[in-house]
Amino acid sequence: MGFNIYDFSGMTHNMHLWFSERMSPTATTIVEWTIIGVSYMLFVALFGLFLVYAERKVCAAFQQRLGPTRVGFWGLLQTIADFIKLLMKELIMPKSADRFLYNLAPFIVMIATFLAMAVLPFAKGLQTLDFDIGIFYVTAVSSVGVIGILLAGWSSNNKYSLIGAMRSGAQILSYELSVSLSLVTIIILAGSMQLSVIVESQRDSWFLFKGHIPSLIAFVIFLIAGTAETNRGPFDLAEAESELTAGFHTEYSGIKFAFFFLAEYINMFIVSAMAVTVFLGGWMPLHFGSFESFNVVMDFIPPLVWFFMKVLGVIFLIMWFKWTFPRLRVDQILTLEWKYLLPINLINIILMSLVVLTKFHL
Amino acid sequence: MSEIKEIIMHSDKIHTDEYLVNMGPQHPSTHGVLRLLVRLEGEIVHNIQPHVGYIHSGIEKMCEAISYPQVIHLTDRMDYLSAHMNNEAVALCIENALQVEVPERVKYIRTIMDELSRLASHQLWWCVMGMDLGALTTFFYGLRDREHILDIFEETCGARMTLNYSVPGGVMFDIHPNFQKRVKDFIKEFRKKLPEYDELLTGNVIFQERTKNIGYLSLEDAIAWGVTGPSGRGSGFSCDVRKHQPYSAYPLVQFEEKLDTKGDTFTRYRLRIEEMHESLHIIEQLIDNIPEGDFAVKMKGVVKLPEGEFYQRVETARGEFGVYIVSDGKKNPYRVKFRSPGFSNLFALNKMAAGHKIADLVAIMSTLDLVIPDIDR
Amino acid sequence: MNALFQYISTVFKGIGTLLTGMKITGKYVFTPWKHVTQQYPENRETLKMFDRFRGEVIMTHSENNEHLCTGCGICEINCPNGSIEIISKMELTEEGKKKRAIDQHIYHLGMCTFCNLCIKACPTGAIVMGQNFEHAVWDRSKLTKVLNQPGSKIAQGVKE
Amino acid sequence: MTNEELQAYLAGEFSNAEVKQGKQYIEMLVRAADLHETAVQLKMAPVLSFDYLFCLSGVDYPDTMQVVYHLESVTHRHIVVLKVNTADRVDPLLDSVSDVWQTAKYHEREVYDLLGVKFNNHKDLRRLFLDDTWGFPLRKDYKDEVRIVER
Repeated sequence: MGFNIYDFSGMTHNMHLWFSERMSPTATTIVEWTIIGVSYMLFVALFGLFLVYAERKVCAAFQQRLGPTRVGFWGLLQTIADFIKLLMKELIMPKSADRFLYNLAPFIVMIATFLAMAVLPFAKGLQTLDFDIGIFYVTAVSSVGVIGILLAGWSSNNKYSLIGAMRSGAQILSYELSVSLSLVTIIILAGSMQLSVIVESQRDSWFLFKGHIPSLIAFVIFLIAGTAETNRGPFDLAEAESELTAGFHTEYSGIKFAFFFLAEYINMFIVSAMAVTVFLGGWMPLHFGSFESFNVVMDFIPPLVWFFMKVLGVIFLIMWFKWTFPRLRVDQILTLEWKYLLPINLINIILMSLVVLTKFHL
Repeated sequence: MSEIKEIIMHSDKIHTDEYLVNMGPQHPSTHGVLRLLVRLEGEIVHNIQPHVGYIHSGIEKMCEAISYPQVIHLTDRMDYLSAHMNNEAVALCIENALQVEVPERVKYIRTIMDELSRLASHQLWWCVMGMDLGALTTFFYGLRDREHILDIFEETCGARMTLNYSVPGGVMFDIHPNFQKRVKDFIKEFRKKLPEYDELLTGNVIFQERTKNIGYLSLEDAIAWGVTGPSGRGSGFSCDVRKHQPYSAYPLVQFEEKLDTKGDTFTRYRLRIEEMHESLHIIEQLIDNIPEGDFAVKMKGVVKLPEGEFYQRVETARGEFGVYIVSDGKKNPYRVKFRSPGFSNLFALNKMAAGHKIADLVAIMSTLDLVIPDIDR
Repeated sequence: MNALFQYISTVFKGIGTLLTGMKITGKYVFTPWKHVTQQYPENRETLKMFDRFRGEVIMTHSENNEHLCTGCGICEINCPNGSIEIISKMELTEEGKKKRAIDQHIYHLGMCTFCNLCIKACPTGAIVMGQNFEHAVWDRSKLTKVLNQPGSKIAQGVKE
Repeated sequence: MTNEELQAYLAGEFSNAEVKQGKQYIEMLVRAADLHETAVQLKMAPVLSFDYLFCLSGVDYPDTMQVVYHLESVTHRHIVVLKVNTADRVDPLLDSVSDVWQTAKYHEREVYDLLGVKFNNHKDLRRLFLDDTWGFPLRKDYKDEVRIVER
């Protein structure tokens, strides 16, 4: 079992062989699934907690504050303490809520999040599923989450929740379009929907630079629409706390609330990871055509570090949006999508096709 | 329940698409314990019924049992953001009744304090306005700058919000030796920070879209509903008491009454920002010229007003504040009535917000700048 | 064509204003050492309230355990919410005359609104405002205080 | 119009009313029956046009309830204080002016809530701050042994 921080495919292959030698094929599959499942759950829990901490620190810095400082060094244990508190809290259910749907909703949101994580390439060979329709799969499963939000809003038997859920439904259905179309722009450039292929073809230059202006526009649109997809930043109408107290999760408490909360942060990670994979070269290091020595130094940094550095950069950008802009109104959010993002996106696809047809990108 | 039945009975016909939402008494954007019974169709607001009284503390009844200097200290607790203006209103009313001429120095100090209170109140309003619209960072920038004013208050008056600084015949203490320097430092600092407010929020395209052409209030409605302060002036209602019935040192300073006729949320917002500039301008004119003299005239130990009725209007940060004192010659007032600006402003909300969306209702409520104890008293 | 031009300029103007806003917040996020937070229990040593700060009513005592209070009760009359109660006693002076003196100056901190009216009214300047602001206690009865120290006397030469 | 002219004009126009110069403003005491008509005239007459009601207060006098209307004209900038006494102190009744000045709608509700003055033709006369079981706290004979501590 060789361990290579630059290429994980050998390691995973050896692991598979090691299990196959000792067990029946069925048992191997089950063991491998378990390992993958546990590692994803650990990742989601730990990275989610880290993101919550990061958000609080970053938001504090934006607001000239210090953020959490009491629990642990620099408040590092703050989110863990919060999480323990949430675990111990009583689960309250409204009297006339729809019991089954009310309990189901947080799991649907969480499942959608886990499904989308399956295809993300963290590093070379560190990818659970490598579909040839990877991008299509991500856009498909990430919109399942809205069903959970709608269920939560409907089953809570609360008017604020219902308004929030309806807003969220309208919003995510429209912005799904922009996300997909901006990804289509890049699919035209890459010629494949398989995420590993997309990353591999950015070896010499990232698509953000390769595709000239069309891919820059697509990147901006993806960031806007992606922020909207995660119900964050200026698009947090579904839980607009000054209007709807807490929107769709008003009636949720304890660990069920934590599920929604965690899902929001992990969704932010997924959107950032998609942006990184598709536009910023995934785990590929930054290369400049002729600076050989520079490229060698960049190659020395492991791909996993590259990936997370880029992801955290994009997450910081998304946080920057949230802590600067006022919230949009529900009709404006649809105006922005249908009158601005969609037409620009369609023109952008034509531009990108022209770029590809004229081989301008090579 | 009976209220809901009543509303259904009052409406012209039963709308099956409509539903009622109770915004408050515990709701993040009602800024206290205000309850709005909102009739909605989808996202559209059809009718708003404000229900007040959740923090009614019977100040008017209490005033009938206490002496005049003690009445002043209770007014701190109504509109706690413009506490000094409320103090001053009662103090001026007593001085008028007793025909006491206060020294020039007192007038200057009071006017500077007024404008500082107005600035502090508008800063808090600005941060809350941003927060209601979802821009949470504004909250901390506003409070950061307000802290300087509160420090000035604390150094001179001993308290940060419930100042109780005006007393019949003058002010409670002379200004602190550091006062002038601190105020000048603050003005210098805040002149730099005010453009940031504009860049962060006013110019923002989302903010403009959210506020322009929303919550229109016509001039006729503003007058009929008695909407005063920047909210009324946004509709073109010239209602600045500082201009029309000047008191303290306002006759001596140059300032503009900011008026606009557009009457929408953005205009009300912009006027408040401009008022901050004006307030800085007023303070700048006065701060270097505070005349020497006593900070209070000697009053009798027990203040007794002559028999009769006295009324005093002042301009607080929210609008026109009035004190109506009926005296029967004893040491405590026979009847005190406070005309609070928030009370009149709140009930014009239905006029402005009907037909708009819930998000607009929140924005409109923010520009009315409500302080709930001011409404309930 | 004009409409198209307008459309494009709206988009760019909008993005421009958004970037202006991000510039302001960005300015602060990259200078995190300029934060305005005060870390309260840690800065207890350096935290000094202004000398006029109205924290609580205290009675000053000299080193001989003498105060200036004559027990006249003016502060009690001036207090708007009855937080001061004066319990006076009759004392024999050296000449053998009966004289009113303070027995207990009771101060209910829990009812006080820190309006400064008692201090302003006090004819001898016996009570002043203290700068202490950490008033939290576990038991509400602890908020009722006796301001004159046990065994204290009125200073010589203080007249009503 | 100067203050004296206004006083003379008001005295001439409203013969049933008692017009005098008060300590600060011109005061005008009208009979309860004339209240609504006077209010309409004060607002509608172009030379008067008292369109801004800035304060409406009720006062409990030993033998009567008085409701005081502070009026200002936005165009002419003159002020008049309109006063009206009710016939009965215990069960006072007046005409509503909420159709003349909209803001009176809620001010009258406040007066009703705290003093028990009922207003005819008021569309929505309910308690404002307190609930229905309370007495009228601003009346001088209001007793509340639990909440009011006499010193």
